Amino acid sequence: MNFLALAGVLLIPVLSAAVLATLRDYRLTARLNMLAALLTFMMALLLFFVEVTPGPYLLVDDLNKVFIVLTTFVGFTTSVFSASYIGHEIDIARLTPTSVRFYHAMYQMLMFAMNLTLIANNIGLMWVAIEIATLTTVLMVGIYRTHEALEAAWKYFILGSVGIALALFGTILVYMAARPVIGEGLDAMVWTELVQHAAKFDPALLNVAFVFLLLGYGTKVGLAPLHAWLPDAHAEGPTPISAVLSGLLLNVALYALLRFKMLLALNPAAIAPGPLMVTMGLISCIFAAFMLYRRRDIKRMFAYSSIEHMGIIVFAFGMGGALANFAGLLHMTMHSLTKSAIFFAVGHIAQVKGTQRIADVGGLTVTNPVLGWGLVLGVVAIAGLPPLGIFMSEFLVVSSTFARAPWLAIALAFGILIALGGLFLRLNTIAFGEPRGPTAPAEASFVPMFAHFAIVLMVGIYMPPVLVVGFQNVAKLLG
Amino acid sequence: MVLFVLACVLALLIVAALAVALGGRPRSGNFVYGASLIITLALCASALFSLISASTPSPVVLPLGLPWLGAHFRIDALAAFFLIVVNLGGAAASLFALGYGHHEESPLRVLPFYPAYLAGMNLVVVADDAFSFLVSWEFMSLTSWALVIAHHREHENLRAGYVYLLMASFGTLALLLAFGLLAGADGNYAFEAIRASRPTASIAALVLILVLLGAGSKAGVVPLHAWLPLAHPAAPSHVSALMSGVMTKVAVYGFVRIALDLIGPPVWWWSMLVLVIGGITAVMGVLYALMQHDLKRLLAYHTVENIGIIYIGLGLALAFKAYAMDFAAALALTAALLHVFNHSIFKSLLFFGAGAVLGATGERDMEHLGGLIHRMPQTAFVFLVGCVAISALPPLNGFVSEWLTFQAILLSPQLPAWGLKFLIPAVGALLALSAALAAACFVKAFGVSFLGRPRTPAAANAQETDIESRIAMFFLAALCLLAGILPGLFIDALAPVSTALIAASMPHQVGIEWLTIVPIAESRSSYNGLLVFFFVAASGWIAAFAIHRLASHQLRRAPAWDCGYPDARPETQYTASSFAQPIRRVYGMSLFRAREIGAMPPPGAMGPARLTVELRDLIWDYGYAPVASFVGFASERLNVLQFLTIRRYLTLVFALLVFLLLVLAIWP
Amino acid sequence: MALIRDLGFQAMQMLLVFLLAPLLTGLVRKMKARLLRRQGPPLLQPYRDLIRLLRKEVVLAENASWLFRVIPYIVFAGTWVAASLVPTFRGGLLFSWSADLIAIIALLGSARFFLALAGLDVGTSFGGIGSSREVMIATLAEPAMLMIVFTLALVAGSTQLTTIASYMLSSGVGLRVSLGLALIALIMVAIAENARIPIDNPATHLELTMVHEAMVLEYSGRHLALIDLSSELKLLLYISVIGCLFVPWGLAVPPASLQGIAIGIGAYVTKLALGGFLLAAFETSIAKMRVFRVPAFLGAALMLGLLATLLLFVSRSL
Amino acid sequence: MRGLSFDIAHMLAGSLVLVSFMQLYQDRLYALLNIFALHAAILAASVAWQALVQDAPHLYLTAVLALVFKAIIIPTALHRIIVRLGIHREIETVVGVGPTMLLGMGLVALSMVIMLRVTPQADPLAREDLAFALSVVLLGLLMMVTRRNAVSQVIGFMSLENGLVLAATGAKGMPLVVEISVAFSVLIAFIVIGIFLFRIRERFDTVDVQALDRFRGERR
Repeated sequence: MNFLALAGVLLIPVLSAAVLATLRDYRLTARLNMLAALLTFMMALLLFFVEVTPGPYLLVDDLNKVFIVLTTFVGFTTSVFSASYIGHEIDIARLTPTSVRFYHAMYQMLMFAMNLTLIANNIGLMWVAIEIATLTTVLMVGIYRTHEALEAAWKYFILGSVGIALALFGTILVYMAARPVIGEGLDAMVWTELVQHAAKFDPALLNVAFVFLLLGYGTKVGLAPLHAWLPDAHAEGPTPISAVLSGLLLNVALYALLRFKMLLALNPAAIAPGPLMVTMGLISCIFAAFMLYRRRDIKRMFAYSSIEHMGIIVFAFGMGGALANFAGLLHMTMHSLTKSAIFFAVGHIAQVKGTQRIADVGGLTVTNPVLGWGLVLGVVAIAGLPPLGIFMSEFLVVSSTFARAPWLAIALAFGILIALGGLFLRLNTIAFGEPRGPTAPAEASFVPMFAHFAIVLMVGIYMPPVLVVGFQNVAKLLG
Repeated sequence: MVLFVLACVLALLIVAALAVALGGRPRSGNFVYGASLIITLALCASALFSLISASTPSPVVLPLGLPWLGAHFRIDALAAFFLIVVNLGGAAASLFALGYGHHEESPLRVLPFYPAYLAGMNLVVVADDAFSFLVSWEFMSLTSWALVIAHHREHENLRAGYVYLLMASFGTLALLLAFGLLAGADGNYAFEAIRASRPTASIAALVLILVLLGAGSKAGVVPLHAWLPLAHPAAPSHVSALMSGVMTKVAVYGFVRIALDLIGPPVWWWSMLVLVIGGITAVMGVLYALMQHDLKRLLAYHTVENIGIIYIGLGLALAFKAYAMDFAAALALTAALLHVFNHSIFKSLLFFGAGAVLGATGERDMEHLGGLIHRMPQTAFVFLVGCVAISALPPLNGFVSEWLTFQAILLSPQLPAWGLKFLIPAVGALLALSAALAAACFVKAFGVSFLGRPRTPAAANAQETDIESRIAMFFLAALCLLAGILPGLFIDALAPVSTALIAASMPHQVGIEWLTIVPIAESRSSYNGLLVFFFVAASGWIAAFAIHRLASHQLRRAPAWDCGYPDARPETQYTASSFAQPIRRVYGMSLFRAREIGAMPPPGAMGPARLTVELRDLIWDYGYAPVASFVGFASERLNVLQFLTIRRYLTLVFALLVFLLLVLAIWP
Repeated sequence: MALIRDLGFQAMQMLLVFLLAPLLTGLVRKMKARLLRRQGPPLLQPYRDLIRLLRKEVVLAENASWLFRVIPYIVFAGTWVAASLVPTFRGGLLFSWSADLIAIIALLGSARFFLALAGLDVGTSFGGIGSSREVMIATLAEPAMLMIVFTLALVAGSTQLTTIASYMLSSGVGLRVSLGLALIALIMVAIAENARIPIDNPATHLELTMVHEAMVLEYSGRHLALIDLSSELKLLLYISVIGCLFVPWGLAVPPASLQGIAIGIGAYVTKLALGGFLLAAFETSIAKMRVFRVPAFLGAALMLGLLATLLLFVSRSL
Repeated sequence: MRGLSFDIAHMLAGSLVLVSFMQLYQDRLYALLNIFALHAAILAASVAWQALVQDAPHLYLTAVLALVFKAIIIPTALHRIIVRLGIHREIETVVGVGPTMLLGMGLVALSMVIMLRVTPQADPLAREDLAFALSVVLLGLLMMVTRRNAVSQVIGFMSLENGLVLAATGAKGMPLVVEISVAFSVLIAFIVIGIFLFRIRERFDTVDVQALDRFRGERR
């Protein structure tokens, strides 16, 4: 039974991708896409209740159990959103039916790649899965075939491939470090083996490996100097893809980075990964916060907000310690739920107002109240204001850091405050004031958006114990 | 008791949710305000009961909030007192809103957030661990931000909301850092644990400075006050009454809870910091108020002055506590808390009056009002009572708390610290100056807007407000008079609070005959509000009776004498800026760079001469504008990074890789 | 029995104050005329003016509100109560425990508050000039007065007038610099508060100079009588405060015999006459100041008061 | 035998680094393509030699794969693209050849220093191989950074991937899965690039990355 669940999580997306590639009518494929995503989510839920012995290729432990469920859930809600989104895009002829068939297939391939990354035990397999995820998203970002979309896709491809190449080199170095201790062949690539013997690896090799891995997977996480692809990919790609990119792909890349951080944490001779991650996290948080002020495109603004939040998360994991790690894990889940919900709202806004330029969108709470207040709730959540979940994680990170390293906490708080300023400066023009642009009511599904906000609000007030226990022992694991 | 309060808070949140559901229908306003009125009254009664019965505080832990900590709630004497203040203001505002609410043109933007705002404030006072304290603190700011931008069509309301939210978040982050310090690295955030672990002197000092930033910015202490006069007038009047009268008090609660309760024994130089800030806030606040001609902005700026007075009281309490002069500390703390209570009453009353005027005339600018006493006699009377109370004039409550603060100042020569010996007289002078300026400010506010002749048609045919508003205002006016006449009752009610915080309280007042209040000793000083009021009333009655019997009764109406050339045009009257002109010449030249530019028409031309007054807000120009321009400058410079070519991005990646490899190469 | 006796003394005090006030003003006017080698109005002229005004009819402005008609009574009541709380011939009055020096100043403050409102009520520019200047003067005079009260309270250890007076009588006070400064500040504040020459000219109706007169321009008949009486009472109050605090000799101690009371009244009357004479002499010897130099004058008073308080804060003996 | 096999592997890896240097030197597209073909050929030889030394038959497959695709098919395809786009005459280096070569030398020195810190008990072949692989990767990255033309950037990227294959084959006993996947991804990557080039060609009439940049999103 347990193997069935594991297989299901991988096979359903692959098979559905193949089936979707053949069908023509986009309404059917959209519904099939939703069905497949729902089934995968069911399988992922199964994983929660079943004990899976880690095989050479696949592994299910506390760390990825939560992320598998999160990824498949957000994948499902995004598919629900993309059904109505794609339907509308075809009505206004921004997408041709053929490319949509191609789109749904790629969507399922992306789901397969992300699930594979999460449950891969073999670091090589994990790298391949991320490579597939990058390639599929590159194709989907370029789906609109406009100049900006192509430029964004090309930039994403070049930077992504260079990042992936560096990550591969890092993986090879890890293998080289493991080979004298564990012996040749498959075992030297299996993560569970690596964790047991990490203390005996050659520290110098591990350091170089971690540098390459940090840069390789760091590019996929969107940390500051390596972030260039993220804003354009979000702005020019279709909104469901921005939601998946921001909500899931960044988390998956960071998950891979965390796997390797565990290795390094276990080897005392190697350099401590903490300070490296803290500096990169801080730089990207403050940098992205300042970039929010000059944005004129709504999706690009929220892309920078994702960079800022990834900076905070990497900062939290860099700080280490049970409290900060717990906060980092919580922040990852909350951020992916909130950011994808915001992108659902932004998608509908772009469709209703026919443009993504902030200057042309105004008085949303007057013309489409539900959408407007949904966006306000989203921005309130992403800015880290209470009742919602992100405040709890920011509270834990800032207060636990202040006791140990006051200046870092002050810098982080400064970054959060600047980001809040930028977000609300733009929200004032978008959601309030005199309505601008067309005022047709948006016929769209708000269910996924408000479902996400409900979960974030619930976790902000009362965290279910199963989530707490899961995060706590992972936090100890992360060191 | 705590569970009852939490149940009421939950009820308020449910009312808020219902308000969203049935927001559209016309009667929804009455439902929401009626429900919150009932709930706040219940809360106020239970808090009063728990304060008087001084029952032992029984903490309650709910499984919400931080998973391993849970949410702690506790009502001790301090919390009970502030619960009374919050819910009294809330009840009055809800009663006022029952009538005033009909003016609201977009009820759906006000109704859902109003009960949530009340719930947030109650939660802050009841919270007993850092996380739930900060969650309710920021939830309070969030709901009030939503209320401030209820009229989002005017751009300056949006700007006010934006500045407000930024300052609120700055305050919350400061408090967050303070709690981070108090809780330590392993994060025991419960107030019990914080009290148990005594922080070292340096940490305590840093926490105090952070709390001054955090709670101070929410209360509106001078350098951090800039958002208050923007945000408070922007909200609907009953909400601005709540914000000015009640939210600033919750901010004072936050400061008292941390500075006097959690940090532990104070160091003497802390009080110098608080006193200096209090003194400057008091004088600057009232000077700003004097320069305004928008009624609600004037009241908002004046809140800053009263917060200054409260902080002076708290500073004195800290100073006395540092030298273990417990009786003096109890006197100073009771003075400050009594002023908290008094201010929440008369500031709400004044904002209701301003709201009634706004509702009747649609005008907030005093230059467009005038002569309202004829059209709105009852509102005028009640507003007059509020003005007399806030100017700290004898029969009413404003004078009592100011008198107690003066008595506390007179006790301070025994403090050995040299710094305090020079600082306290100066702060005493500042307090006296701000009291006198307050009287000037409210002569202007009442005189220009209610007396004289109506300056615009809107003021000419204003109608008296509805009955609920008047009931609320008369209730608060009566409370002002009661607190002024029988201060002994209120001082004894505050005794458990000061015993909780300073382990000493003022001598028992009710026992003293003739209901006089004696702060320290009979010989030292005493004041009897009732007797003074009775004495003045009696002598006034005697004079009236004597004149009624002896003097003539004839009375003739005629055009105003005006030294022989009567000019009935309203323009000849004194306006708000002309009334403040002498004071502006005295104080305004240096503080606001006030300049009067007279534009005379060219000789022979028949155009009118124009006199414009130019005021500059130095704190905004040198405090807030540079920060905004820095952020703009930084974001402009960094924006270049968005428009590089792919090759340059690759260079970035390449440079980072080479740098990290170099670090590895040089690593020891 | 003691209660009735105290009530009797309190009533006597109120009556004495009520009667002597116009006499004092008449005395001052007489003295000034004499110094200017003029005949001057008879001593009892103020009484005749008051009676004349009481009989005349009241001419009210069209848009004067109910407040305009109530204010004279409030102002008179406030000033009269304040005057009757200051010990004149005998300390330890019954009601003196209900309000100390700060409360008395505040009572005068509320009287001034309502008077300023009266100025604004009719909506003439003169009322506005009077009120705005009066209020500006008050913003400096009141803090100076409070600083003087601080000085006295720090010296005598209490803000109760009777306690201060008895302390001043006792040997413990000695010659102190701070008390000297306080006396000068108190005199300056008294001149400003009573609208005497350097600040405001009580006799003139010249628009540019008048402050107090401008506020009461629109009053007539019985209302004007009350206003004049209360300003006379205020002058008497300030002189009796100076007398009681700085020249306390002759003040009867509470369990005083009849003979003590007589000495007290005699001393008090002589103090009033001396005060009136000094005021008249001072007024004739100085010209009126421009209105915008008044803040400098009162600022000096505030600084003196602050300096005095500072000295006392620094050391007990100064 | 031990010494000879090590020397030959060492010589092949060294020559790969040398060819990477030659690539940096070129500023004509045609010459660049030919050098890249040579680069791929040497890689194939090195992989084949590693297969012989480690007697791991699967490496032969990779060597053939590398030779056929990277040495023959890709250069010819790129050659035809260059002719169709008519961009063979442009000189598009960003930094002069001198400084680029100096920077290359620095990078190789850096990778040597880093790899020398690896403890000697790991067999020397792995250490040497890694040093060379790291230098090829860094040189490939340097080439991408100093070229404006999209095609030359792609070639830089390809030489970077060659470095990876060298490192992968250097690691004895690395399971086959990785090698195939490396090749697999290179192929996919190349196809995608091709599609893009054509699409880019179809849209912008030129392949100069500079032209692409004018269409950046959100005009400044």
